[in-house]
Amino acid sequence: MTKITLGKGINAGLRAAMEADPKVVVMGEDIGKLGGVFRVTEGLQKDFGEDRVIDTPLAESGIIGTAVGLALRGYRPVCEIQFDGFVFPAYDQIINQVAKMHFRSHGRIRMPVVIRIPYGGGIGAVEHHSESPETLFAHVPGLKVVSCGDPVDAYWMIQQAIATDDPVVFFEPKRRYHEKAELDESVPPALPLHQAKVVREGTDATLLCYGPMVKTCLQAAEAAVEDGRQLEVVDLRTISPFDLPTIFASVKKTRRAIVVHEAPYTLGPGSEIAARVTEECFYHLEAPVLRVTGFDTPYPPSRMEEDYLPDLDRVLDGVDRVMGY
Amino acid sequence: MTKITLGKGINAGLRAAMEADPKVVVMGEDIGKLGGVFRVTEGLQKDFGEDRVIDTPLAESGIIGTAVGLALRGYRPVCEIQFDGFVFPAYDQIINQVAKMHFRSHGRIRMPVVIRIPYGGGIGAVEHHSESPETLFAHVPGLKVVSCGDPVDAYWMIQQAIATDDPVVFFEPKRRYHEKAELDESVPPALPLHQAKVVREGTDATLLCYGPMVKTCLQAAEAAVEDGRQLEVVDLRTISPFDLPTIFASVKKTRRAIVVHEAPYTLGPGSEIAARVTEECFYHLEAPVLRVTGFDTPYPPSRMEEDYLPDLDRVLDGVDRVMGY
Amino acid sequence: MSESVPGITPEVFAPVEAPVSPPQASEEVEFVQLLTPEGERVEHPDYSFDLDDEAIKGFYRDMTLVRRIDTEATALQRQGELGLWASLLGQEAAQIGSGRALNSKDMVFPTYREHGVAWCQGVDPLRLLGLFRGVDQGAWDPRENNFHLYTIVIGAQTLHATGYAMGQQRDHAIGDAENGEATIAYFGDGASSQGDVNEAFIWASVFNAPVVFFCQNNQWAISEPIDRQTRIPLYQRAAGFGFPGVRVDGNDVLATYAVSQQALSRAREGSGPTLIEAYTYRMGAHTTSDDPTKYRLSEDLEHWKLKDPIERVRAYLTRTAGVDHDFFDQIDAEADGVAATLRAGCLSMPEPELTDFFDTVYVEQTPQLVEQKEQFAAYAASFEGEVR
Amino acid sequence: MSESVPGITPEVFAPVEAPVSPPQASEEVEFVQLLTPEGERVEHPDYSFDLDDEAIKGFYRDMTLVRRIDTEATALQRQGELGLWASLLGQEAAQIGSGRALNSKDMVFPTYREHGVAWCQGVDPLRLLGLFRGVDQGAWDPRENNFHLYTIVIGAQTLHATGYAMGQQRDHAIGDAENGEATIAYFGDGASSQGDVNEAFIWASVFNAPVVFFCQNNQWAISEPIDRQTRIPLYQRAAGFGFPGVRVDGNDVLATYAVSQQALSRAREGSGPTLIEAYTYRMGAHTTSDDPTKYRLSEDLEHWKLKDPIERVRAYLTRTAGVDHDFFDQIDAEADGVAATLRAGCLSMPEPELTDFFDTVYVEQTPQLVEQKEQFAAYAASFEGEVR
Ligand SMILES: Cc1ncc(C[n+]2csc(CCOP(=O)(O)OP(=O)(O)O)c2C)c(N)n1
Ligand SMILES: Cc1ncc(C[n+]2csc(CCOP(=O)(O)OP(=O)(O)O)c2C)c(N)n1
Ligand SMILES: [Mg+2]
Ligand SMILES: [Mg+2]
Repeated sequence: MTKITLGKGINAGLRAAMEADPKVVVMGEDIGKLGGVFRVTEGLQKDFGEDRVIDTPLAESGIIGTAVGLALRGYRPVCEIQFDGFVFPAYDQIINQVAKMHFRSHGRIRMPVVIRIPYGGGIGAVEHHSESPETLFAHVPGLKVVSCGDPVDAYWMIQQAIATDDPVVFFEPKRRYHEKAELDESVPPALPLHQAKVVREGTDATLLCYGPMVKTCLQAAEAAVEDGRQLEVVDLRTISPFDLPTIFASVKKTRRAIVVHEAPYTLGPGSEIAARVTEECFYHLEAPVLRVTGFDTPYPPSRMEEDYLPDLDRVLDGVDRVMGY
Repeated sequence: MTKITLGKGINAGLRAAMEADPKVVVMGEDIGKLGGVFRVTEGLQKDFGEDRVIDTPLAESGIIGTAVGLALRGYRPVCEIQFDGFVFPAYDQIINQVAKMHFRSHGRIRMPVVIRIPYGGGIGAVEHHSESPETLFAHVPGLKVVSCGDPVDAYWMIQQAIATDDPVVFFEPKRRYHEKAELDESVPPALPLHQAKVVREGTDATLLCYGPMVKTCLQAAEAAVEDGRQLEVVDLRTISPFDLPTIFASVKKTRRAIVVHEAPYTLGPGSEIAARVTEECFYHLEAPVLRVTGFDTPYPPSRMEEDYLPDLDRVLDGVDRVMGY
Repeated sequence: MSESVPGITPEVFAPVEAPVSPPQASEEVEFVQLLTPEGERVEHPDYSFDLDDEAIKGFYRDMTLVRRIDTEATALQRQGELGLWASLLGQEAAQIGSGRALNSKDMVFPTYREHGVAWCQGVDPLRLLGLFRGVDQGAWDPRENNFHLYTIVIGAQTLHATGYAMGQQRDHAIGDAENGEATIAYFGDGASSQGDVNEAFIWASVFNAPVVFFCQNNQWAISEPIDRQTRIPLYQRAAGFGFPGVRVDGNDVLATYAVSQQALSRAREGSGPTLIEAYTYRMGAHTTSDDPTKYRLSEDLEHWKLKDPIERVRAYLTRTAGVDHDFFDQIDAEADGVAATLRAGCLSMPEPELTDFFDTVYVEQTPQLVEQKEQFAAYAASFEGEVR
Repeated sequence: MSESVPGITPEVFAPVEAPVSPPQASEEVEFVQLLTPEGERVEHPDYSFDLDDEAIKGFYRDMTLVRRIDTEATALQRQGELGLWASLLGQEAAQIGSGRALNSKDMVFPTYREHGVAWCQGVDPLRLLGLFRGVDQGAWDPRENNFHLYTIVIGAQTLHATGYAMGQQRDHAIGDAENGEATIAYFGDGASSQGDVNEAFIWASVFNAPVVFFCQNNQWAISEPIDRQTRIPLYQRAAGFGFPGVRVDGNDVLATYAVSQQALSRAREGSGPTLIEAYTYRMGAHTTSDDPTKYRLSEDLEHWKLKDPIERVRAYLTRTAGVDHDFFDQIDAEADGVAATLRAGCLSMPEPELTDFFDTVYVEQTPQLVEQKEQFAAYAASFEGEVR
């Protein structure tokens, strides 16, 4: 058992993956000596060399485009995008190449590329450093999209993402990098990569969340007890594909659901979940699926992010609304 | 009254906008002498000169990035992206610059940029030439997204898009470029840009569609009469923002709705519409909002596109399902 | 370059210091040439052609066959058997010269027009048609032929090539000119404007990757002439990134072979990237959907016809190498055979089924796609027997 | 460049023909210099400084004040008043020299570090702080100061600048070196690798746009040294695109002025783009969040301290121009005043309200955002009086 943070969990997971498979290479801006701006790759270049931990020129399309070539050569590149807002210069390579190569080749080519993106707000940063663009990947066939909500998942999920032969966009909740937990590396991961987990059981309504919002929702569920409400909290973990059976089972039980994410409301992941849950649980629902999310504005200057981001109170307000039907 | 095609409608609309305002410039690949690969800009360079109808180097990020600069200088650039699948090299400039400039400047700067994208399938083309990426723009705060479904709308909507001071992504249903209609330029446009229109009245269920699917849904509604069903067809016209009042009014009347689009299912525009309609019309709905859409695969080789794309039969199949609740 | 922004009064454009006018087809262009349009061998101080006449006969055969394949594919498109075709007409020497300079371990990243290079790599021409017929998106195995799938998004493959070359470095697969491996990336003059291509130059240079950038400057990017992309010769771009660039007569198969050979050797040895600009001309339309009469003069075409890549080799073989009619007749007969096989193969290509395409989105299939596939299959089955 | 891919056995990397090692700080670097680190005036065949000592005193004042502003902002960050600060320390000469070469109608597109250029354009330094404090994203009007908003996405502004310059062409606003307009785009050495920057070079060259690309090569892109971006001097990049490039001593304000002046004149006259590489050094951390001890040696810093841009002007003014202590004391006092005003302004910046930010997403507001705004306002009001 070791005490790790979420950031260190990913670091340890990367290290384990690199030790297990010499074809795993890590690439990105400032990931070498500096260990990345969040220190997630700290120590890796020292131990695995500049050949496997590659400080790249400053160009995201180049990072992903060369990763495609390395993957075609049999490597398993793990690319770091420094912040959420800087993935877009690479978007064409991700959407048109990484996502489609397996399909284009009718299954002959595999693209085991992991794209790590520290995402979300709450760290007081300037523009482009606090965004939640997961819809822009989850809508795209050919990509898988996941996000870890706690340090133990961070450790295992990054390894599972690297091990899969499909491309995975791996969203890291940057403001949770310092969350701590106990990790026992000898216990195999409890769940496969694309399965959601019920992190708190409840009966009155289900909070569906992932990444940075898992902690927020757990706190909200704790607080709701005072109001006599037992909320179930589901950490989705996988955004593409969604683990629908787990979601449906919980909602059929509680008959009410709220999706919570930092991403903007319109066409955020919550829209798909709401639509699916409604279709599948139409006769079970006591209320429409509600959403507590970021607003449909660009991410605001950081002095306002507390108001922009869903927090305990906004979640509880959503619970009030959903219970009001 | 003149008979025009949808493609000629846009051409005429561009011409009218350029005549009305010398600050309107048109830019893109092959739009000059060739008149664009779909001839939508035919004749414009001859009449307005190479200064206002600019054949650009072959680089989409450059097209949008320089359009931003031209807009900052007081111009109103209309950019042509040759095909849907080629917009992604420009995605960063669209998402991070075009969409956010007004917000970033707290309203001081305006970005009257129109991005024209011929989109959708059905023309037997090779990869990247048949996609429907509207979600990837409609999810982004700061952009407006529209699509025209008939020649008369094509003529007016392009002018309205150019006239607005917000950036507009203008999706042109390429397989409908040759659809014909009568246009009377002297009659002002019936609707503002961001309003949906009921193109066929009905009572049993509402088909919500836009762009290339308007014609398909109208045909389906016609065919449904044989089954004794009166379908209402709403041409959304605007995808961001949605015209929710028109949508809600129709669904509250018919109590059943199907969203039809070519874009993939998961997180397609239909997901948001389904979620909103459910929330607003919860007690009116006889059935969940269903979706008839492209599948969650990359666009397939064209010999299969007839099966991939929603057609009359798939829409009617959806109608059967929604009536079955 | 006042012509580039007409409508702006010319006097505000003083002449710039850097050279501006792209070379005109009618002017003499500086490039490496080893065989003149008239079929005469010439020498070049830095590049020599060291193969014998048998090899040249081989090149003749290659060029003739790929041109025949190309013609047949165009015909198939006209007859509705293909949705589209991108012709290589006029670019045979650029493709065969560079393609034949490849070793068996070198890797190729093509655009959508490299039918000649595909031929050199042993890709069955029939396999090229699927993409254009709309039944697949490239039905060859890139690993079998060391020939990657066609890439339609302009320039994207140059980064793939560079990454692949970085993989060759990491595999210690470079070392000497014979046994080392190299990667070659093809792209067009238009592509040179894409950010990706320039990033590939940077990557290749910074990591000294074993990659050859082979630009076929066929003077046109659909309707846009080369001066929309650059105001100086394209090969000079490389110098700005710190690696060598060279312009070769792209219609001279001996020269494209020699220049490619040298660049590939440099790469295999570990001396890093080279940019080759093969100066050529797109004799046909951009694709079968295009109408070049809208934007270019027929005189240009006539001018370039005199520089035909195949004719000059035939002239050389006839006049200098003493090759007789039999040889040419035999190749023509072979070409007819190849074309007939191609046509027959095209006509008998199996029709694809959408249901087969749900399983190759992911390696590890998702429950959602299984469901969509099943629903679609059930739906399609409900029409069985009916004509939809 | 075997050092760039360590771990690969060196013998597979034969030396490349093109130059490989980027100049080291300790080596002598070729550039335009008009004032040595010791404060001595030197002449250059192509560039001359034609202003008098009063102007040099002005530059001294500018540099001193912006350094003081920078120091104060760093202090404010340390005290929690700013979330972040990107220091210009060491780059004052590059920014003031180029900034003072601008005419009133020239337009500037900065990155996030051009506080010195902002100063030259008359932007109130307090306005720069909002972005870093997290209350706004740049609270100046770009049109008032001809100084665009800071752009954080690396390189994106170079295309904006080029488009703006194309607008200047279309407005017939170029013509002669005095009355014509030009645009200047600032960017870093790291940015030179972005596709956008290279596309901007292509656009500017093809359209001969009146834009000056001003690259502050401060040797670092966060933790990455310049050899991660290029293996030859950056200014040479321009030649590959067909326009002039020049490297200037970025710590020499006379030289950066003279070189910028000439490039801007060329642009204003209609002679097209120039790339200027101002060879300088980032004396501080990348931003206040950065820890440079992780990746660079303190010796380097010591070496560069000897080339300080302000010290050499002070030496010149004292030794050659006979400026006495009073002048320097007066500037120091002025700097303290500017700093105090800045600090006071920062501390009294109004706290922004999220409700004000729903109305500037669009010019024509959407019903959805009105609804979200109203809901949020009602929700926020429900906490009135409570401490959330
Ligand atoms: C990113 C992107 N933008 C636009 C297109 C459409 N398009 C296809 S080919 C072409 C011209 C390419 O010219 P060039 O690079 O010179 O190659 P050539 O066709 O002449 O061989 C264009 C604009 C595309 N395929 N990809
Ligand atoms: C597209 C993009 N990728 C990554 C970043 C993160 N980032 C901010 S500054 C920087 C380094 C920039 O280096 P350089 O261009 O040399 O400018 P300098 O900071 O040295 O002035 C990086 C990688 C960014 N802002 N934008
Ligand atoms: Mg070309
Ligand atoms: Mg730098």
